[in-house]
Formats: sequence, structure tokens, C-alpha cells
Amino acid sequence: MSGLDLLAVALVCAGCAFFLTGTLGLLRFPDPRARLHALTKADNVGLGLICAGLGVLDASVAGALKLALVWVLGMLASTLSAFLIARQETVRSGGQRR
Amino acid sequence: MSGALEASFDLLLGAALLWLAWHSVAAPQVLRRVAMFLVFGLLMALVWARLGAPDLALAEAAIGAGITSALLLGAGVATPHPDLDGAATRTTRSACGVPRPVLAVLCTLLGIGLALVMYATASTPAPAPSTAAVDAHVLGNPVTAVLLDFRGYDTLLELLVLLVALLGARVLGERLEPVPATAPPGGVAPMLDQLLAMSTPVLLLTALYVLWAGSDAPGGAFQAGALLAGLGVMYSLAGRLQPLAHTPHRLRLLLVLGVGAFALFACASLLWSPAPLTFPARGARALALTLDLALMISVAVTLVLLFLAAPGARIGRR
Amino acid sequence: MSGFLLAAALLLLLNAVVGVVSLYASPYPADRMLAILLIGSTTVAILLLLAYRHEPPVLLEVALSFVLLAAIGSIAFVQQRLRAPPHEP
Amino acid sequence: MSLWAYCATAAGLFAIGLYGLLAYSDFIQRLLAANIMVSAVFLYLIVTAASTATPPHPVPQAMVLTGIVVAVSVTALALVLVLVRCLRALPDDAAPRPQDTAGSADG
Amino acid sequence: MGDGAATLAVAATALVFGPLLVALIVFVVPWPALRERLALLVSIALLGALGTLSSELMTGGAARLALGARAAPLGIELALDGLSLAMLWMTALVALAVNAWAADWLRGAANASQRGFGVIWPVLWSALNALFLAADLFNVYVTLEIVTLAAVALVVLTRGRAALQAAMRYLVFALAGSILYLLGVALVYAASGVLTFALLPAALPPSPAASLALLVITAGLAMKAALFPVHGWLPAAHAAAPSPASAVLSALVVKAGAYLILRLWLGPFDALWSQALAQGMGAVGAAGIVYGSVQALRQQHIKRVIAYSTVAQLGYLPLLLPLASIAAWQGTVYHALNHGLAKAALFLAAGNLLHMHGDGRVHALRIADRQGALNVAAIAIAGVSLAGLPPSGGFVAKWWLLEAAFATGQWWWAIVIVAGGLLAAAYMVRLLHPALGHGAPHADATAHASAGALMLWAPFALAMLTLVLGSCGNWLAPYIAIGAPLPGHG
Repeated sequence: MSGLDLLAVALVCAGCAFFLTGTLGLLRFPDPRARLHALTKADNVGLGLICAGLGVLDASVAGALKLALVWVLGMLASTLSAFLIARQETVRSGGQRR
Repeated sequence: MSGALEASFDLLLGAALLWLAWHSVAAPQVLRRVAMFLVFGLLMALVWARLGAPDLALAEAAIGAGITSALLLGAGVATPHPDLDGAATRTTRSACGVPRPVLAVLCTLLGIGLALVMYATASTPAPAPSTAAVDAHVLGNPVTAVLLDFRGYDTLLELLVLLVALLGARVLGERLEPVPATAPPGGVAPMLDQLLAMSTPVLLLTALYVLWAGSDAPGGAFQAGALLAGLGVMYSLAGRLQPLAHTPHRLRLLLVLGVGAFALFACASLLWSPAPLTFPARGARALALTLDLALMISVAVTLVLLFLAAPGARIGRR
Repeated sequence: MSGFLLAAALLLLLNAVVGVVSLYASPYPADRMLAILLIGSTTVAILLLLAYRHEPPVLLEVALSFVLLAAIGSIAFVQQRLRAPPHEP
Repeated sequence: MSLWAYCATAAGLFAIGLYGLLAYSDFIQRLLAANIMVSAVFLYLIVTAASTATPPHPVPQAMVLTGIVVAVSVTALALVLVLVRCLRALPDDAAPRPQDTAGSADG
Repeated sequence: MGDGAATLAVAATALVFGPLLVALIVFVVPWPALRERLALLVSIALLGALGTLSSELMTGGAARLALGARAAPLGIELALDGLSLAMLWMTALVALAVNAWAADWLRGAANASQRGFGVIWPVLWSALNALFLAADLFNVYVTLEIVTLAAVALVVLTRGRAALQAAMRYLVFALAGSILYLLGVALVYAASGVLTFALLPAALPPSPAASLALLVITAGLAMKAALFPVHGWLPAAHAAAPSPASAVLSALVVKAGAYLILRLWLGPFDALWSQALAQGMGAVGAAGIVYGSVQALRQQHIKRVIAYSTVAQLGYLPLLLPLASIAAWQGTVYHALNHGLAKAALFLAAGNLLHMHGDGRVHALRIADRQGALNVAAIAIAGVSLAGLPPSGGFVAKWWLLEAAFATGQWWWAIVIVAGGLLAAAYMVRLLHPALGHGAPHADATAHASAGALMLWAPFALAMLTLVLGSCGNWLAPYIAIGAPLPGHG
């Protein structure tokens, strides 16, 4: 196993760890918005790390580009989703819009 | 080591699918069932990926995450009858008259029998027809080759199914008391427009890429069309596309483009071949790409109009 | 390397299953939507990992489609839900 | 690939869907059950194909792809029917109204 | 042979794509004149194509066509024999009458339902032609789905709450039927690796998987065909649809399922069933005959009487399986043909009644004027044919079936056949009684609206055709027997 492979393994492992942390947050945090923060942030980082690790493995420009795209779009989608869900919680609980 | 890992992956996936299926059938509220079913679709895409069928995974992803989820969530929100539902779930009598426990036992037995038969056939598979002709086809992706050439007739008819579904939906959707288009309290989220602005070009490019790559790599007209339809669904959810009281004729042209192109090709092919739907010896690839493009457009437009035909799809912008 | 990727995918699948359990257990619609988000992003990650077990990684497009359409679920959920009268706890 | 695990999954999914279809009267519930049954059949087709060759034989793949589109069409039409029933004011009479000059609409 | 193949290719293309192109053109081009006339013109042209095809088949025998010039195991085949030819003729004749009727009905300012009919019906027509030509299990699945969805769409054309309920019920049944059928297809494919009818007998030896496939496929198709225990969706759906739609649903669409059961049992799955199973299928049919007839006697609305009569008449088709002889084959095919024409005539005539009087209850059937007389005559003649009285096609069909029953020594089916005829006569007499019993026109039975000439003559011509069928049984028999797979079990 080459050094690059080791780097990839390390990055993927770190990514998985972040995913697990996010899930832990979802299960353990008491407040819906806290859960939201825990989940989306950890998942975005996790996805980014895994993309990075696989990009190291791939070593082609096209592959790296696609992986980057997946990561960026994933972040975009989860940001929007988080925002919408949080706003909905606010509206439904009768609170003020930020 | 790898074998054990694969087995555990498959087992876990199967168990999760069964669990999700059970709850998408039997959970107490419509929205819960819908949520379970959407996750079921996600995991089905994983199964296709695992079984080496990326074309199917792509279709499941594009259709399941797009139009199906939007339609089902809309229906789930619009039709909650919590009391009725609760009552229906609590009774032991089933819809078909057999008591539920008896039915459950029968279905379990049937499942066991079915599993045995399925395993018996799958472990001693019949010799599949040789794929030599498919592998030698001018289209490099065997699935696309089968879809367009070897079983193109099925593909044509399947497009017709989609069109008929839309026609049926439009019959009801038009010229009846319209549901007032209400904006959500607080209006449509401002971030939505930015997301649309950013994802529109990416989605368009991806769809075209999936279409173009589909002749030689996983992908094709349906996946690309479903992706585009997803874009349309996003636009309608943001209130940017309104349901039409009347389908303009230019739009109708787009709707029938796929079926029409295929049907004309079928009739025209009698000029150079003794059987309909035969690809010409020269220009087969170009013809296939043209058909694919027409299919993609029709699939996309049909799916979006199907979504808009659902009364719950009306979203106002303030 | 293929074995490692599969192991990582298995780990993430476990993560997704935990998400499924929380989807089942949570009484609030918003929490269920969160669980769907979690399962969705985990699925994308699993697809990426599975993609690199084979050459070329054709499953990348699948993952890409998922992230492209990932927002639809939440938008549909929120847009429609905000207009509907409150039915559920 | 664990053949037996996937076969058991497919059979189980089919049985669960059948139970849902027969046991409940709610339309959406039945629709989801039917979709699960269809997925079960597709899974079985691909598992059988994948047990002999990787990648699986293209004919079952094409069949499943066709089937997915058909299933989506049916589901979408069914959901539109359900939504119309829930949200629209429909006339009660079943007889066709010859004088219904509802203006321009299409089929 | 080469010439025959070319004829088949052209005729099949015309049969499948002709109506389809009609639908697409009517949908896209906004001229009302097209909507009124194009379908009628195409249906006349298709009669010519079918005529050529019939004489070609008579000389060349049953034929197969590989679509896209792709040979069978990978590609899709179409096939044609006497049974499919008869079904195609039935479709063509009913389509001609319905198109003629609709040409009047669609005239002028058509409403949304009528516009919808103008597009959805040609799609259904093309799908039915495709279905009767199909010789590939999965192709049949896709075609059946078009037929089903188009049929559901035709039911909701009325746009009333009752129609919507009926359509949703229909959809649930149809969905369940499709899934069972699909499971069967998957089992067959897994066990044999083949989907083509012609290759299946060799590739599918008896096995548990094959038996299960036969079982679920039959159950699924029975749901689509509304055979007795799973007929629950039919009466409401067929009564709720607009009348021309009811005509095609009752005359053609339910036939599709029954046709496939016969085709598959006597073709690809021939080796998989025993005489006991066939007797069971016959019993199911017999129960349907009795139940449907009794229900038809109790209905108050004329369209519901006709709809229940469909449940009864479909019960004759499975009788072919226990009787299994060439006479039974001819009788069953003739019965299907005759029922298709008579049932379409009845529903179109009922449509005229609704159009003229706006009242579809049984006791409201009156002869108000010459138009009404022609209409009642159509109902009466179609009724004669359904009951199987002498000059009609129904009589010939029942005669052949009785012949088969006695020839194979299964007299109990003869009782069922005769009883079914008597019951049919009873409900038709009950239907006609108000018109015949009180000769003088009722005061309030004046016509509200006048029906066009085509609307009046279309059902009458169909009814007369059933009489013509009665006189040319011997001439048509050799056509029906083309490629007949019997006697195999005789």
C-alpha cells in the first residue's frame, strides 16, 4: 500500500467518523435546531473528507471534478434544507422570523 | 474477508429494506409512511449499485428523489385524516374481509414459499440468451442498446404509458374549481431562488451529459429526462411554474415528441427493412441519439406536467 | 483497497440504519425530515465508496443525481406543510 | 453477492406489499404497498441476472428500467386521482353532462 | 412466404401505429374537423388492411414477425393466428362503430370529456391492436398497462365523484393484477431465460416456479378480465364512463385479459396444467355466468344491467379450457366476437337513450318516435344475440360449445351454457319490457335532444352484424381455426 493509499484510507476513515458523530448528535441533542446544526455540519465535513479521500485514489481530473461537484452540491442542498426546516420550526412554533 | 463483508452488507441492506417496507405499509400516519417509502427508494438505489446495475441506480435516484418524493410528500400533506387513519389501523378487519391476523399468517407463508421458489430459480439459472449481438452493437452501453434497438418497441409503448397517465391526469385537472394558490406563510424562501439559479446550469449540463454518455456508459434518455423533470419540479415548488389551465399546442408538440418520433421511425423503417423499427445500417448511431433526445424531452415535459396536474402542486408567490 | 471501501460503506450503512431507526422513533415531522437528510447524505457517501470499487467509477453520476435533487424533498415537505392546517403532534 | 439474502428480501418485500394491499383500505397506503411489490419483482429479476454474470444481462435490466417508468406513471396518475378527490369540488352525478360546455380543455 | 411476411409487417405497423398517430395528431393539431373525422377514416382503412391480412393468413397459415429484424430471444416478436385475427376484427368493427358514433357526438363545441375521449380512445385502440398481436410476455405487460391506464382515464372522463371512486377502485384492482402478472413474468424469465411465446414451451419444463408463474399470471389476468370472484370493479366503472367509453371497455378491454389467459394456457404454458385445473377454471367461468346474470336481473339502471351482463358473458371464455377441442375453440372465439359486437351495440344504444331522454333507468325505455324505434331495435337484436337465439352469432357460438361439451362427454358444461342463455334472455326481456309491453308512447317520453344519424345507425349496424355472424359461421370457421393449438388435450 502506497503513501497515497494510506492518505486516502485516513481521509475516508475521518469522513466516516464525522458521519457517525453527526448521527450521534441527531440522537442525543435535545433541541431540534441543535440537532439540525450537529447533523448538517458533521455530514458536510464527512462527505467532504470522503470526497477528498476518493479524489486521492482517483487521480484523474474528471473524477476529481465530479467529486468536488458532489461535495459542493451536497453542501448547497443540505444548507438549503437545514434553512427551510429551521424556518419551518420557527414559523410553526409561532416565533419570529430571523 | 471480503466475502464476509459483502454478506454483512447485503444482509444489513436487506433487513433495512424489509423494515422500511413494513413501516411504509403499516405506519400509523400518511406522512410517516411516505417518509419511510422515500428512504426505501434511497436504499433501492444502493441495491442496484451493489448488484452492478448503475443504469437502474441512476433511474431510481433521478425518479425517486425527484418527482416521486415531491408528489408523495404533497399527497401525504394534503390527505391526512388522522382519526380515520387511526381507526382503520386499529381494527382487525382488513379491506378484503379476511381478519388481519389470518391475512398476516397467509402472507408470511406465501413469502416463505416465494423465497424458496425464488432461491431455487436464482441458484440454478436458465441459460440466458447470448449477448454477442448486444455487445457488438454500435451503442456501447448494452442496456441502452437493448432499450432502443432490441426491445425498442417496449420503450415506445412505455412512453405511451407515461403519456396516457398525463392525459388521464389532465382530464381531471382542468377546468374544475381551482384550488387557490396560497403562498406559504412567510413567503417562498429567498434562498430558494438562489439555489435554483445555481443548480439550473449544473442540472442541465448533468442531464445532457447523462444523455450523451448514455449511449456508451450508464445513463440514457429516461434518467436524463427524470433529472430535467426534477429541475421542473423545483421550479414549480418555488412557485415559478404555474399549473396550466390549458396545454398550449407547442407544449403538446414536446409531449408527443418522443412517441411521435418513435412511431414515425417505425413507419419509415419499412422503407429500408422488411420489419418495422429496424435501425438502418448506416447512421444508426445518429438515429439513436436523435431518438434519445426526443425521448428525454418528452419524458421531462410529461413528468413536470404530471406533477403540475396534481392539485396540491399550486404554490403561490405571496 | 476494495475491501476497505466496502468496510467503510458497511459502516456508513450502519449509520444510515441508525438514521432509519431515529426516523421511526421521532414524533416530530421536522425530525423525520432531518433523519431523511441524514440518510440521504449517507447514501451519497456509500455510493461514492462503492463507485471506487470498480474501474471506471460509473456510480459517480448516481451520487451526483442524488445531490442535485436532494433539496426537492425538503422543499416539497416545507412548502406544502406550511400551508396545510396542523394535523399532527 | 449473497444470493439467498437478496432472494429472501425480494420474497419478504412481496409478502409485505401483498399484506398492505389486502389489509388496508387507504388508497395511498395501497399504492405504496403496490410499489413495494413491484420493487420486489424488479429486485428478483436483477438478482437472478446478477447471479450468472456481472454486469447483469442487459435484457432484465432494460425490463426493469421500463418497469420503473411504468410504475412511476401509474403512481403519478393514482396520486393525482387521490389529490383531486381530496382537494377538488366534484359534481356528484355520475352521468355525463351533455351541456357541459366547459370551454377549452384537452384530454 | 416472403410476400406474406411483408404483408404482415405493413399490416401490423398500420394496426398499431395508425390509431396511435391519430391520437397524436388529434392531440397536437387544434382543428375540430380532424377530431371528428380522422379516426373514422383510419378505422375504415384498417378494415382493408385486416382483409388483406386475413386472406394472406388463410394461404400462409399462422405468422410471426421479429420487430427491428432482431431475432426472438433478445428481440420482440409479434404473432398472428386465428384467435388474434378474430380479436383484431372485433376491435376493428367496434372501433369503426364507436368512431362513427363519436363523429356525431364530438361535433360542434366539444366539452373536456369529449376532447379527452378523442385522444385517449385512439391510444387505447392502438394498444388493444398491439396486445392482440403481442407474442412476448414482457411486451404484453407494457401493453396491458397502456390499456389499463387508458381505460381508467376513460372512466374518469365523466369527472363526477362516483366516476372518480369507480376509477380508483378499478385502478387498485388493475394494479394488483399487473403486479401478479409481472411476478409471473419474472418467474418465467428466471426459470427459462425466454419471454417469447413461441420459444417458451421448449424452454420452460414443469417446475414449482413454472406452476407458481401460471397461477399468479392467471390470477393477475383474471383481475384485469373481471372474471367472477374478482369482478368487483367492473359494474361501477363501466356504468360510470361515458357511453362510447363503456362500449369499448365492455366489448374490448376486458376481453384483453381473458384473451391472454386462453392464449397463455393453450400456448406457452400448455404443459403446466392438468384437466382438474381446467375444470376449476371452467367452474370459475360458470359461477361468473350465473352470478353476473342474476345481478343483471336486479339492476335499476340500464348501463348497470349491461355491465353485469359483461361479467356473465365473460364467464363463457374460460369454458374453453376444460372443453379443449377445435369446436370449443371456434365456439369461444365466436362467442367473444359476438359478445364484443353486441355489447358495443348495447352501450352505444344506451348512450343514445341518455342523450335523447337524459334518463337511463330501466323502466324509462320507451319508443317515442322513429329514432327511438331504431334504437330499441338495436337493443333488441343485440339482446337476441347475447341470449343465443337462432339467427344470431350467439346461437352459432353456443351451438359449437354445446357440440364440444357433448363430444367430450362433459354434459355439465352444457347445462351451464343453456342456463346462461336463458338468463340472458330473461334480463334482456326485462330491459325491453317497458318498450314492448306498453306499445303506446308515454306522454313524458318525448325526446329532449335529437341524435345524429350516425349515432343511431352505428349501434343498429353492429347489432345487425351479429345476425350476419349467425349466418356465416361455416365460412368463418376455417379462419378462426388458423394456427389453433387444439386438439392437444381433447
